[in-house]
Amino acid sequence: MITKTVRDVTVALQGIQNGMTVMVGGFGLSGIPENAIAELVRLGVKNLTCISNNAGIDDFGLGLLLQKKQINTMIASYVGENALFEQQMISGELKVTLTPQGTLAEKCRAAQMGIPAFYTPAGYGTEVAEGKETREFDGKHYVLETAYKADFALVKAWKGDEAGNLIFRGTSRNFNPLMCGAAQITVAEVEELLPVGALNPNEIHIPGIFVNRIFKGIQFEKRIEQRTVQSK
Amino acid sequence: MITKTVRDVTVALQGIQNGMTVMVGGFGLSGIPENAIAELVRLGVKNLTCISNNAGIDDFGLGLLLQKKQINTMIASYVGENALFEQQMISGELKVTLTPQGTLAEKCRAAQMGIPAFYTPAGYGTEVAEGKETREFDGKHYVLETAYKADFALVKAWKGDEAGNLIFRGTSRNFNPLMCGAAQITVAEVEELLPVGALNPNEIHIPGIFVNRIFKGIQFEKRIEQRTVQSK
Amino acid sequence: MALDKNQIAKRIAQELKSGYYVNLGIGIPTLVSNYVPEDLEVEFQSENGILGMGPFPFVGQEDPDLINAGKQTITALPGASFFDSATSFGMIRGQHIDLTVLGAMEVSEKGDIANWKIPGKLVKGMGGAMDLVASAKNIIVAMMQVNRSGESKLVSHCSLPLTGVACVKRIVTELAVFDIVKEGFLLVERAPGETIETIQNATAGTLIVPDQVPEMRFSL
Amino acid sequence: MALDKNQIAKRIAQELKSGYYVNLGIGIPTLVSNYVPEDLEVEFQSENGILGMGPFPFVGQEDPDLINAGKQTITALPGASFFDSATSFGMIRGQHIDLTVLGAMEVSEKGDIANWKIPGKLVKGMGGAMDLVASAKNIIVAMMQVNRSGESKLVSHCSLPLTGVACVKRIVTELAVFDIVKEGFLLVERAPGETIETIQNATAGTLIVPDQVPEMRFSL
Repeated sequence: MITKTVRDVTVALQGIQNGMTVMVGGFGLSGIPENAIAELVRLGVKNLTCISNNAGIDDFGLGLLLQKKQINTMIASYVGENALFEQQMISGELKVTLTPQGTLAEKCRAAQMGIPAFYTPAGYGTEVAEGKETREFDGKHYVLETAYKADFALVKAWKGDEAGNLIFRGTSRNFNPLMCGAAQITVAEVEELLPVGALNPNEIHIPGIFVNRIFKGIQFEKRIEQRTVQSK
Repeated sequence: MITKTVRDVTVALQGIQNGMTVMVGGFGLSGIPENAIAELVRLGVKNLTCISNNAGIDDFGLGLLLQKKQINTMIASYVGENALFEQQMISGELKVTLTPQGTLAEKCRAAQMGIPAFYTPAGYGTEVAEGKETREFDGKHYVLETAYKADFALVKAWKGDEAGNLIFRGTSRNFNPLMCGAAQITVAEVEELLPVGALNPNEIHIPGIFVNRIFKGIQFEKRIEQRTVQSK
Repeated sequence: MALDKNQIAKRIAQELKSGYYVNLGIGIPTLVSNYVPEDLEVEFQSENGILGMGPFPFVGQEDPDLINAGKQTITALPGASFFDSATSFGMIRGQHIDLTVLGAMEVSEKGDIANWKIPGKLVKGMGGAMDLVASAKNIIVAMMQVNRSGESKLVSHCSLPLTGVACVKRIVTELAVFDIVKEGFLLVERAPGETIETIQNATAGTLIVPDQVPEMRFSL
Repeated sequence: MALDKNQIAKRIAQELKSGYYVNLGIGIPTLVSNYVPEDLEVEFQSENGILGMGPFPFVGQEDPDLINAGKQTITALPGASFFDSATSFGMIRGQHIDLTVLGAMEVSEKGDIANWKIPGKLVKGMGGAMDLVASAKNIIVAMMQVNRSGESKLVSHCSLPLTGVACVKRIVTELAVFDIVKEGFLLVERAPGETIETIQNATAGTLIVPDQVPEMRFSL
């Protein structure tokens, strides 16, 4: 078995540099790679292009990188919960490319699976389709979208094994599996890192071949963005 | 919860007619929908177009439909284990479209996921690409392939619940999950049919939304094509 | 009398049929889940990766790994499943979702919808809205018919950047139910007590008024 | 002396490096798994949906739900995973597989390969071969250099229908190891005792013979 374990987040992010394109898993604050984001802040790498569905909130998630002005370009589908983001976008410090969420997901999967381009109906007839090829299939209009390219993919899983196999939990799965193998180097942080053989091969969401480095995260705050409850 | 349970295979295949296009799961004889195939033989529907990776063997799997000359057109990647198939192809009774295996898988998934077309490198420069659009992305050549359309998808899973959620086992998974929802009507036969709530939502391979009818198969012979062993 | 948001949601709930998989947008659409008749088999999808979404959790049972597309803590019903975002939008793009309910800033008489961007104001992003409107078989817009400046949101042509083209099938507002037909907005039902004139005045696009326009009925 | 099939496999096993994910075709390639040095971390993928494929099962432990792409019963090693065929070919197409070893009927001096169809004979299909050759970073062909009619399978241009274009990197036959370079087949190693002349006679395409052509070495 090919082992992917690295000692800690510092080893896991070796090679990350200014100007790189980094995919970051998670939806809102759920399933974000908290340990890797903290390390990016510590390293102070700049001019990053981040591909992530959201941009965190002011003081958590990718918001921590925005505070330090480490992100140059943000590719996301929704960035609405972040005042810092707003300031930097208005001031022109931050470039933003908004992408429909399903297109964003499929562009990651396309990179992972070696599909260079595909057609999707999302955005046809809107400014998202401007400058892109459109085409009719069976009377319906579609837009040609290409796979993302990235240097690093930073994902978070629930359980993993030393072979890099991953299992996600609940809706914290979201974009994480799709980014595995979609970049040159995929780094997975997990809550539980298990020996090879501990996971049922039938229950693995992402085979280890899509993961280059895996480590056990030392801190998972798992902050809740909208705590909604019902009374008994 | 939306329930998908039907009493038996006869109800499950209601509406299947001569001349329809039917996707059939399985790789070799592993993971084939044995009960649905037996019912197709019993019904005697003719002129079927079958989309399946293989065509069974002479006396099992899709070979049973070939015996009765029920298949008009076969779309597959490999059909090498079947003398009947050979005869019918040579005599011109059976039309055959050979498709690279990965392309076949992705064309099913494209139908399932509402992607009308995608680019793949498989078959570029070969007769598979004849008459198809080809295109260069980043200096590499690709072929445009379109999604399959089918009337029925017949799949086999290990466990399922009444909401149509499916879990496959081992390498009998293969094409089965990709055909779910890729046809107008998806029929799943399972070894174990469980009440809603019995499956862990984190371990479900195919959500019930992709399945229209589910039933517990009454017979699973699960024949082995190449019994290879080592001595202790 | 104009409906309130809950009544709009209640009216939309009448569109549900047994066997429907439903995606509800943020705002009024979310309220629809409160009015599902008990005897209907309906499942709610949230595009961040759950089918079989249940109500909010009880206090103390919130799970950060279990949220909806509005980032709210939720629960999973028996029979639920979790999946990645590509599979989730595959359900949407592949037309496996039977009904999508979402809000809008403008709807045109051709069924175009604008609900993601106001030029000159902060752009938050389209999220999953463009995928939803481009793909859904059946899209109902739930919204107030007039914006805060008193302008009708039912227009001839959208002035705001589009989210999708010729996709809306039905609109439910505080005043009425409209279907998009070839000629424009077909008035299907009036809110209880609302006059055709009030509805006409609140509709900037072409309104088609049939001879008979029944009032909405609420069983609850 | 010409190698037998096991020796060809043994020579190819020398190409394995620690960390390699490997897909082995049917025939001689399958034998490669018998010669993996113990200290190497290597995983075998079978394209029907397993990573971490192990040896054949013991008698009585055959599982119809656990086969390889040759439809043979196999086992799964600790750390293995199962997945669907789209994911499997995603691994291949996405170049996550480090080495593909497969057989061929013909290889051209441009690296074209033909291995799926003989016109006029029964066509069994390409299976996964076209995906593999179109996608793999590193393709090694394992084959006998001369066919049963005594004709060389290393040709200028393939006469058979192609499986893939300009994709083969290296060829190991009973006589030699060749790399595909711009000018043609570069002779890299000779089988023990084989002369340049024998190899030249068995090569129909352009052969490039460097000054020094070492013999293969087998440590076992």
